[in-house]
Amino acid sequence: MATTVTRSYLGTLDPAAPYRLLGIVLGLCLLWPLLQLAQFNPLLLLDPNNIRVFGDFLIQFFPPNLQVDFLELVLTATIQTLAMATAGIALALVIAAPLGLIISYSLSISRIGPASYHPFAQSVRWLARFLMLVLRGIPEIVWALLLVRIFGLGPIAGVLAIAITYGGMLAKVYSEILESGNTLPARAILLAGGGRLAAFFYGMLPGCAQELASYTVYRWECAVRASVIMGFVGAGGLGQLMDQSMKMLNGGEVSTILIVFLGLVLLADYISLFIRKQLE
Amino acid sequence: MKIQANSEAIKTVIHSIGTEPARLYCIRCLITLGLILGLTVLSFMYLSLNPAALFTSEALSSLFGFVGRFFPPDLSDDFLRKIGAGFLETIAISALATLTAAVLSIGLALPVAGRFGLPAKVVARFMCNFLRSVPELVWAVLMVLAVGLGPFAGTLALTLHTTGVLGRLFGETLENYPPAASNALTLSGAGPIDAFLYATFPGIAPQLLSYSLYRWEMNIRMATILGFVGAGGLGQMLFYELSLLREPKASTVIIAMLLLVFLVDAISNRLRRIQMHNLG
Amino acid sequence: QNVLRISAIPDEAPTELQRKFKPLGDYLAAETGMKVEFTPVTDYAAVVESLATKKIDMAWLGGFTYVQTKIRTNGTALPIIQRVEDEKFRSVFIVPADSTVKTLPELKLKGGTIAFGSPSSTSGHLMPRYFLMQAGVNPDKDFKNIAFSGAHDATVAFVASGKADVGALNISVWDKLLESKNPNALKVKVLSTTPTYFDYNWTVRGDLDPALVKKISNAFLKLEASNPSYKELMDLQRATKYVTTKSSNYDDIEKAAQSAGLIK
Amino acid sequence: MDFSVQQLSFQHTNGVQALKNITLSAKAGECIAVIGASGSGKTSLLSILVTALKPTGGSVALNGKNPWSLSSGELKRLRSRIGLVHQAPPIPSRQRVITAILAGRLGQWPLWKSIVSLIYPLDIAGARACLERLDLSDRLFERCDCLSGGQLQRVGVARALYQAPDLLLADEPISAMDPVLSDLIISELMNEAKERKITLVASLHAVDVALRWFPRIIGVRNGEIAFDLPAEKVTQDLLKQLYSSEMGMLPMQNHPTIA
Amino acid sequence: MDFSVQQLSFQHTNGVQALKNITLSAKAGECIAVIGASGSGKTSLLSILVTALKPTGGSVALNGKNPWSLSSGELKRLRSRIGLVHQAPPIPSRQRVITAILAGRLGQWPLWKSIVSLIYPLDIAGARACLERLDLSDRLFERCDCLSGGQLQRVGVARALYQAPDLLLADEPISAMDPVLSDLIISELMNEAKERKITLVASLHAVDVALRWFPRIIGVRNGEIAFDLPAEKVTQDLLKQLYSSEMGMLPMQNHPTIA
Ligand SMILES: Nc1ncnc2c1ncn2[C@@H]1O[C@H](COP(=O)(O)OP(=O)(O)OP(=O)(O)O)[C@@H](O)[C@H]1O
Ligand SMILES: Nc1ncnc2c1ncn2[C@@H]1O[C@H](COP(=O)(O)OP(=O)(O)OP(=O)(O)O)[C@@H](O)[C@H]1O
Ligand SMILES: [Mg+2]
Ligand SMILES: [Mg+2]
Repeated sequence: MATTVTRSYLGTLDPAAPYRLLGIVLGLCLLWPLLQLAQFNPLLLLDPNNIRVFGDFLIQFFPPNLQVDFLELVLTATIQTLAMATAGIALALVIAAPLGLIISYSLSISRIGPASYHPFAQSVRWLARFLMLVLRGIPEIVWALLLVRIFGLGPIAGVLAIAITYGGMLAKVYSEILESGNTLPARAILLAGGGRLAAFFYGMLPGCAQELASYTVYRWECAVRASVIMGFVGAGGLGQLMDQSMKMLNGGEVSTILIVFLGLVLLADYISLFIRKQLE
Repeated sequence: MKIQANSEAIKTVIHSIGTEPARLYCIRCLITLGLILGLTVLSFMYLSLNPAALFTSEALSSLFGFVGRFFPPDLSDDFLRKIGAGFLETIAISALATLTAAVLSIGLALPVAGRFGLPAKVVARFMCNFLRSVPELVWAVLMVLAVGLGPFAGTLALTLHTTGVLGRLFGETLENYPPAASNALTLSGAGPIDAFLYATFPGIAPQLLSYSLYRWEMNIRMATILGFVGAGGLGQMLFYELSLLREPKASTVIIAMLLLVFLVDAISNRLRRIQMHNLG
Repeated sequence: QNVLRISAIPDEAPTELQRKFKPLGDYLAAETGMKVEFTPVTDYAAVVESLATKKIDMAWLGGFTYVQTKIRTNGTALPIIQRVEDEKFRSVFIVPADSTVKTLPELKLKGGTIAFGSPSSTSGHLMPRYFLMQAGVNPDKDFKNIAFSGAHDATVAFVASGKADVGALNISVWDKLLESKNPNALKVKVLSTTPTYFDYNWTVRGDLDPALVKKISNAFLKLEASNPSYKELMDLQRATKYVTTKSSNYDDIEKAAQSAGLIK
Repeated sequence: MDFSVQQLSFQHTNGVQALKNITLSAKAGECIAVIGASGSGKTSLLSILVTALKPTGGSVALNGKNPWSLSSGELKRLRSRIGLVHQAPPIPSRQRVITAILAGRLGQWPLWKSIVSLIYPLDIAGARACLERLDLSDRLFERCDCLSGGQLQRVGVARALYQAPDLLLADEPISAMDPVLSDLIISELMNEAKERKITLVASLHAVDVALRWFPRIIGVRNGEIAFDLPAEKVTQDLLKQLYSSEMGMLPMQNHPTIA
Repeated sequence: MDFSVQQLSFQHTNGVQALKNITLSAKAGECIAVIGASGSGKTSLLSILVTALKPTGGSVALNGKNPWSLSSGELKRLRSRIGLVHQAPPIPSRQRVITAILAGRLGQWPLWKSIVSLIYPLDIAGARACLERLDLSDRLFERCDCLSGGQLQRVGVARALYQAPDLLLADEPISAMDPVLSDLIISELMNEAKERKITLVASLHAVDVALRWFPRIIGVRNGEIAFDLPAEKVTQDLLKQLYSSEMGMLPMQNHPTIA
């Protein structure tokens, strides 16, 4: 008999079942107060009066505003937006790539073994984690106000605000992508004495490149839509235009900008597809 | 004779691959890389960015002056009580919105990844693109009109936008994941949903979880729209205090938000560790 | 220095900001001989920060924003000029056309939702809040929800759709909406109009060259709506004439902000 | 389930001709071993039978019907009756053993049952019975990344057994097993085939095992059928030819594996 | 490289005691085969030698030094001198064969070289030479997901050969190989060991191969060393005991694999 195995499951009951049941009950218990706090009431959606108001409002979106001077405004804003988003993401990558590589457990040499918990490696990792948390945890508006003091109103502050907040988010997501994939190839390289970067390039990148690219392109798309930050610092661009038109309830302008947004999102989708095909 | 035939076959194979495949392969990825780099440089040039301004002494002193005004945080009882309420409301709205969106997105991910054929893919993708190209603010206005001011409108607005985001991210994750395991099930007659649940989901679950939790963090910070719909929440409080230039109060809110983000990060780590490889 | 950097708070007709300030910018450029750079923003605080750190030279501020800027710059920022209309500015409270509320104090009993514009708006938040409190209504306690619609037009839309029970906005926007027969404006009625106060002004940073400041205020003072060559510019600014202003005009607003608890 | 392939050829997308000109058929209840050198096309052949690959030439018939002309519903039903033990177990490492085994029968289960089984496995007894046959029942609720190589391979076999297919294909099902276990696995596969009168096709590297257990042996070489004979007719010479080709050298004398 | 382990025990995080009380040592240049039933702990033992797992009890010494008390730089250097052929090749499926092989020497290369090699492989000749020894050189530029099971395993072996380590560990390096190829691979591994005077430890299921090639055989049973003898001293009885344990039955008579 196999003496190494101390547990034997002779019953026909799934040993995980009690935990799962507990989990489900606990989840439901948590859900109830949430629903109360959020005043959750889907029936409101069906209220005829609401539907009428809603419909009246939607009508204002037609037709889109196609006046030439407005379109010109939109066009320059689009170009500006694309440039700012690209620059912002490029800088964000500069922040995110090293941080992401540092904190990813799958590339951690000191965790092979189980874990000898090298104090230096551990503290660097904690530091990086904390830095990341601060970068993305402090709201954009605070970064924006801070940068305005240094650079004044305009695109530089906007681009940097994007770079900082997105850098923190990208780093987190990158590290999690690296941990979620198949980590065995990277581990094998670390075991053969390879360094962290070597293990990343040879062990993780082939499997994760597509996912990393997908997410980066998505983030770029977010930067295109980043109305909030850009507006705060007067960096202009589509997002700010949208904010303004919406607050003024100018339906025609809103729908024109929406169409441009949709176009850009489709473009991002295509770029993502293209890059992922290249990485196939 | 057979050996000869064999080496013939080998030769044709080598031929079909090309004489210098090592170079051939990478020209494509180099071109892509070059294109991306070029566009990035162009963006910087268009914006004429010069981040060097960051390091002038004047900039630094004004930076410290700004940061200094946030200390000490306002910890008066009255304000802390308000923060407490905002904390709960924020958690409720963001958690509920994220949860609903995540569930919907898992449903959307299959068609988005093309598991139900091309027409379904096109429709689902367009839906995701549309949902997320409409900014949160616009959804907020629409939802206010549909269900009235209050946290529920905020929840709905966040849900709609988040569904668009997660639907795309989940879908692409699904596409990027190696199909071997799910193909194996399809080959034994399982349907696309079965194959997803039993073969792909365990593999991508950490990634999906990571995306959902990251999105939760984002939703916690969605300041503008929550204020817009008349639902307090931390984001709105921060915006309010900053507008009134009351930095000590703002800094208390920031600390509360950081705590919340820290909490989410810790939960995320915990949940993911449970799922990960048990290799150490 | 040969660039004059100006900005404006996003209080009024922000979509039109760029278009609206173009003629004014050109005019100022011609008058001062400097290049004029205009940056619109969506956040009040950013304008204040920029003035305080000398990243912009001049800004169009609301009364309350000016008070905030004054405090932030230790009184160095200087209001120089304003429209005559700004000397006697008002806000209006609006309710849905079918509302039974007749006076401000009744709101206390009704609860419900109130819509303001932006939190740092003078006419869309500070002054209405102040006058509400004078009438014995504390918005923080007596309403279920406080919504910040972000702009005056949106406030009207909120009230018109019945999503807010009462709203407060700038009288000049209200007049404009009535004039243009805006469909939302037809669905609401005025509950009450506030007493007058000083509002918008052009403020320059404290260390701007006095000669330049003089040049700028002279340029404004020359503007007259009755002069056909300035008509378009003045219509866009919704001004008939500019007058000089001074810091002490805003002492009342500062007091109001203090008693409404918005500043210490 | 009987099958037959005619003039079958298959070319991978990178141009490698994995199979050429293969003609083969089997009746229901037959047990066949496929042997051949590495890269000779055993996996490709089994992939074609399991309808994972569509032939680029020639025809396949399963139960007399061309699977590639079936409607998708019929194809799905057909596939649920074909089981394959994959060469590398295609099991997500974070899955539990029980779930991995239950996955074998997804093609026969209604959707609700498969969803509920994710939360609470609905056929613990059935899965345990399969695992028991392979001497691994004590690992039923463990995660698959806690298993050794041979244990994981047995989970793969158990999944195919649990599927209870009419055509059971096994691609080197004993490559990670020790000799005793190898015999156990093969005997279980043969038992299954005999008891339920299903067709069994297994590709094997262990020639001795193939010869000892299987009545019919097919030798594949460079994508072609080198021989298709009853086990007792497979001679040392044939085997030498079968394996020599790729390396251009003869298998050594006295090779005990091919004893 | 010589190694020794004393009173070694290892417990996995889920509580399974994979190894207990193992004492073992080897001199530089020795060639050792580890045999044992599935789940007996062969992979665990090799993982400890390659410093992938840290013993939960007892001690390991590689070249006389405890790897777990080395500084991280020294440990990295030590690891670059130990090569492991993994039981399941840990190679990303989208990687090309050449890249997968070059990855063997990442521990010895400066960073710039590894990065440049991603774009243009800097040592095509070296990689090709390794692959040639395993009769697969024509697949050098192919992607790894275009390989058959046995071909992929050979890429794994080639990577370890390319690494040119001082201690070469091979975890069932021939499980997916046909008999002729098995002999080729093992002979190449032995050649490498002899020529460069390095230590070779291979875990094997094919007992006949182990006995034929390796001078020293270690039998592992339930995580303990059952015997550690020269090949000629390994008797049928010992083997029967070794493999019977897990299944509670004797290996069958006349088993040609254990001939
Ligand atoms: N996905 C693929 N794409 C391209 N070529 C492939 C693919 N899979 C296998 N091949 C090639 O097709 C030929 C036959 O492969 P197959 O996997 O059928 O061999 P096999 O007999 O199973 O070998 P092994 O015993 O090593 O598993 C091999 O030369 C292999 O390189
Ligand atoms: N990562 C792990 N976590 C928990 N338990 C494990 C893990 N890996 C292996 N085990 C258990 O440890 C024991 C020894 O496993 P090991 O992989 O060393 O066996 P092995 O001799 O290599 O078997 P095989 O011949 O099947 O590969 C087995 O019972 C196995 O289930
Ligand atoms: Mg194969
Ligand atoms: Mg093993």
